[in-house]
Amino acid sequence: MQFEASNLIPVAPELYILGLACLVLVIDLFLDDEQRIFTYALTQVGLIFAIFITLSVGQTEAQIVFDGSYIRDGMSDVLKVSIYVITIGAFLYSKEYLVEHGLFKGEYYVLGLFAVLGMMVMVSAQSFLTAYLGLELLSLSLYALVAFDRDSKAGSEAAMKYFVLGAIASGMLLYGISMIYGATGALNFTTVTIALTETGMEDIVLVFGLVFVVIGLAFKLGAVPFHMWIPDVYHGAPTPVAQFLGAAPKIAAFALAMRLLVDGMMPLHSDWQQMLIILAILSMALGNVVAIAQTNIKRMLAYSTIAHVGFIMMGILAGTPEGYSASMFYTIIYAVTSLGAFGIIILLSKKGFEAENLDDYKGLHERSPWFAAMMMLFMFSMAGVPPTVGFWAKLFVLDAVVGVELTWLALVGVFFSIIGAFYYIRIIKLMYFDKADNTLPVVGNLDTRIALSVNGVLMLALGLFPAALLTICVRAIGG
Amino acid sequence: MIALSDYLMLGAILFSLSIAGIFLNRKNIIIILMCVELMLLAVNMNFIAFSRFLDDSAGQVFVFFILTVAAAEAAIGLAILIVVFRNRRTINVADLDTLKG
Amino acid sequence: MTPEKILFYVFATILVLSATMVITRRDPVHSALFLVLAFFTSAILWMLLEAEFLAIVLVLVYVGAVMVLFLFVVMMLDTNKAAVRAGFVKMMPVGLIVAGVMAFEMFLIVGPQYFGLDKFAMPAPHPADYSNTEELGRVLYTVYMYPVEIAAVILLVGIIAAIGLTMRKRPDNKSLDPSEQVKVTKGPDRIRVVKMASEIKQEAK
Amino acid sequence: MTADWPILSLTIWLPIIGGALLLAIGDRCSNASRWMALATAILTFVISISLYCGFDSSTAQMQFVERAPWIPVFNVEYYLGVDGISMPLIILTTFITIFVVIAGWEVIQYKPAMYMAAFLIMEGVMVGVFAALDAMLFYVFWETMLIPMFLIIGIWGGPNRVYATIKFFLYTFFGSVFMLVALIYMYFQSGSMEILAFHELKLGLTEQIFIFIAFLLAFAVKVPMWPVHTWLPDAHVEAPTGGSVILAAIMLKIGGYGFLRFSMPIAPDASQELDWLIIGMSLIAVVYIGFVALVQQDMKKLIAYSSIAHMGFVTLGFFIVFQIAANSDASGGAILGIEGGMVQMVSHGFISAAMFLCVGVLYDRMHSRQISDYGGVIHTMPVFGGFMVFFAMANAGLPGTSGFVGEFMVILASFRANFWFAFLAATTLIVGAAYTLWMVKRVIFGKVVNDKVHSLQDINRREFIVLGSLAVAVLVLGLWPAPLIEVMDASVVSLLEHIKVSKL
Repeated sequence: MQFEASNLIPVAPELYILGLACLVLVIDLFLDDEQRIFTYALTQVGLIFAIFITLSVGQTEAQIVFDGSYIRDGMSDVLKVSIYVITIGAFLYSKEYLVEHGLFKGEYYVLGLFAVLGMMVMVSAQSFLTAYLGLELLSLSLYALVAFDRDSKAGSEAAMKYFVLGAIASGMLLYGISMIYGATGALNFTTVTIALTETGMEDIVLVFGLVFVVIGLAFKLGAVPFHMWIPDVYHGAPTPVAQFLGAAPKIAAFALAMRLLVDGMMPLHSDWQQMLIILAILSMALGNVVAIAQTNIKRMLAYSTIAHVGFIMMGILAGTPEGYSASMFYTIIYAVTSLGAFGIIILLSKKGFEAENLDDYKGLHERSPWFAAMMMLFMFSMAGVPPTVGFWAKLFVLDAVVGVELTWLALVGVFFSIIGAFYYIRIIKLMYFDKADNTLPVVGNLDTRIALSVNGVLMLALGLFPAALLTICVRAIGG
Repeated sequence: MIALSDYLMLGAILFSLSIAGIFLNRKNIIIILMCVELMLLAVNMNFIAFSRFLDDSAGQVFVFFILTVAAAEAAIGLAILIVVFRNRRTINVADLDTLKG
Repeated sequence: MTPEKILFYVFATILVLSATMVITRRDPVHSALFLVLAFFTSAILWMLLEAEFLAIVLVLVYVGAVMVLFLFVVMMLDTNKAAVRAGFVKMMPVGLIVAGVMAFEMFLIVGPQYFGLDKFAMPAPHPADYSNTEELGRVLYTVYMYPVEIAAVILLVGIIAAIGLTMRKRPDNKSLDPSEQVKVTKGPDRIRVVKMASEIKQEAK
Repeated sequence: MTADWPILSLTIWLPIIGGALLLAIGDRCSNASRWMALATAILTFVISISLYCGFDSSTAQMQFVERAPWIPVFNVEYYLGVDGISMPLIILTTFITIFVVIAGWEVIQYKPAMYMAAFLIMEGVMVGVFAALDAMLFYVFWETMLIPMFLIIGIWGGPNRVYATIKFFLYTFFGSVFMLVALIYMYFQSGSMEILAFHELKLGLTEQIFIFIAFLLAFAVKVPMWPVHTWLPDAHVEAPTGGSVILAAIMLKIGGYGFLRFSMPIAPDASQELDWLIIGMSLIAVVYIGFVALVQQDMKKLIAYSSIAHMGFVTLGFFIVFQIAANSDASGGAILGIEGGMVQMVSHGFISAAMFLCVGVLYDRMHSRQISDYGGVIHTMPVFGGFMVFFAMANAGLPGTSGFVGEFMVILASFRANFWFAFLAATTLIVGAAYTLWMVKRVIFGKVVNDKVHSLQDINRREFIVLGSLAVAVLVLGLWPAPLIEVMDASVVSLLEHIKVSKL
């Protein structure tokens, strides 16, 4: 291969984020604790700038560079921009919390930026190798972030569980990849797809490899029965980390599933469709049912994530462009919603007090009508009640599923979302119908309050005008 | 002649042993981490065998990267283990029960 | 039985046995040492597959660095062996059944039916002047340039994370800081010049 | 002039925006917020009146149509329009809302601005349900309606409000999501989300039956039909007076409207096949629930059960047409059935609202809904007693009141189908008279039972205006129902023509 400088243009966003992370790393060394705010500001400004870079290198047609390791297409552009936006939001919410809990350190932002880089690599992966490396870059950064509060027993324990299960999942994924490689002789998705259509290889070997790949993916997505780590990690990790972890990596996990299953192994669609159907039903069932029993809101949101993952998989398994764009829409909306829900937890948590029990939300309406209303919007959006945007997300996925003659699956999906509605409206019940245990006013920094307000109003605004974002998703997939 | 299937079966045995090890040593994180290394070894065995029999260097390159990542992973895993130990003075999984819900 | 085949079976047996020991030993140190043995035998098997470079890397990187790190941690963290063994016997049947079933199913797939010599013939050995290292090196820095860069970032993250998680300034640290020592100036840091009268007058009696 | 203005959009969005403004102002100046709510409600009513004035009753076409693309990728449009079936219901909604606002004037002291805002938003959303001609738009309004009602019952309701409101929410949510799947399914069959396109859609009998059952789940819960009615008594008892009024007067009608707009025209053959089911459930509601009402000790519960029985008439009137069509070709009876159901819906809107307001008047003074706590109210509250007796008569179907017209038309239609249906339906006139009048007797007449009743104040001017206006409405509709029947005639005839044609 001849080196061409023009190859670097599509990867400009990755190069930029890498440079930014290194810059933040080095500059942070020279700052005192009082000047740490500068690290934060640099990270945020840098991420905003990344949006423009990504948009400016974006084109309509897909570009594959580095001998088929890297792809830049509509989907990768949209997903990268949403990853930046969600990361900016997560950093915005987390600042106050980190300062109060003595966690306001440069490494937080450095690791966060490396996680973003890992997600970008996943989003743009065009071979099993890059997909794996991006996944590991993301996972390693996240393991460290979960253990970031070094003096927290729960945090380190969660990190340990996350690490062990994550490593096992990587092993499974790799074993699957090795079988696919053996059967097709290639690592690069384009070649693999060609080989899969032409190969005379026995189908069972491919399915065997596929099983391991899907198990690995299910681990990373957090689908039942490979979900054990999610509640513990959400519960144990520092709240801002749980917030970040629950939002942005979902987008990357969606991208990984798309790249591996759709770009890489579309000829095996009927096989992985069966597997995803089982995983999706189990996830929706277990996630929604077990969430009802939770008394800790972080664990409840963890189980709700599992249920939402089931819905995301329903869109992918449809195997049509409508399904992919519906899933993409769903993932982005879910990420934004869960960002806001965790934002409320962060807002209410103060030094030495985590607002993580459901009872802490009693009478929030009395203490702060505005933020109670925001939380209500997040909850209704997660439950999929119009006019919030969560409804459209569910609708488009259901639509895609009905479109491939799986109406029964759509019925299963709506059935479990009714069960899900129960625990979401329980939060609303606590906030609005119960008396507050304490009547302290809710205080928070101006930036957190503005971010939360924008986030909440977005639920409603996107619910009334979902067309723009949906069109973007449809174009990203189709174009 | 040694057939490809011989290597693959060897890999399969190693993989199964590592899974069994994870099951058996659920209480001991250090051994679980070693089992993960064993699992990666099984994967590497597969890749190298395929690479040889397909006469394609991509498999070996993949192994190279797996080794690199595994090194970084081991570093982070052991660092987390030390953090856990500092906080709780134990790495016995049965004692890690803060997170129950 | 060709010599190759004998080599393969001997080392494969050692590999499987040492892997078994890894998961059944009571003492983590023993497990780690058996893992080292497993890596060594694997390296030899990889030699048989003409992957010399990786065989060496496995010994250097894995045995030389990673396993040493493991041993380090095992020694550092004094674990209660009895406690960590609890449940081992209880889990034994389950573990064996899972592993047995899994291995059996995997054999059905990866066995000679699909991957026998009739399906994949042994390729001709490489010529004597063939260099596996050169071959890998050439593609690593051309075709796989992008993954190499990512791998570098992953290692960087490993460093940052490991340092960030474990390094801490102890308040009771008694170590010396040479840079501080060098910085001392002759003036007020080291000696204090006390002005005093040259002679103390004797009180006249 | 009327053609130029987007009247439907105004009717929908004016109260919603007014409600949002009220929320923004909050309770800093609660009196101003009350006046603002009232002004918004009256203005909305005035605007909606122009729907009636500009309505062309000679055609079954959709009128006041507004169309704009909403989600182009998905063919979802912002598509509004009314015909003779939906227009009266819209005016009923805007009319009743005014009284709900007035009824909550003094009683609601806890966060009045939010209370008023919830009702105004609710009003806009309900009008949206009636006006939507795009299935997705309909569904969005339909579900959104749950949110304000959920909060109204939960925040301002009685002691057991949390249980009642969650039950209400989950029941209705459960019913409606299956309708959503049916809508999506039809979208794939027709490629469009227009309700009118669904009407023309050719569907096989099995498909129709599945779709019909999906719709039935949604609408039967809303109406509510036996056996999925159990949420209603709970919700009514716990809801504040305004909530009960809206629930009984309008939300129940949305279920009936759904049958006319969706189930019957989209799945006529399935409706034909399954009409025995609906008729059976309606008759059980009419007869059995009537007896259940008889034994109630709680006034609100009694009226709630009476609502279920009266709504049974509505569904009976709608589905009897398939029996009539089977018996003879005369469409006269069929028209009578549907129009009777419609008149019953509007009339029940007035009467149930008035009955709940009456109970509200008593409850505000005595803080009890138990019949046994009352007696001899007429001695201390003569004017109120008069109103209560009048509305009770109307509820029992006294000729001359609106309650009589609808029931009479439905019973007449039933005779064309089957004597026994008519007989069973007619028994309700007796049972209905029994439970309503018995309640009135115990509450209003007799001796003054206790000191509390003795010290009651008669209704004030505000309450008089509310009850008086409703009484006029009940009388006018009872004596001269022609205007209402005229506007819906063309639409009902066209609906009947449509459902007679098999889609198979």
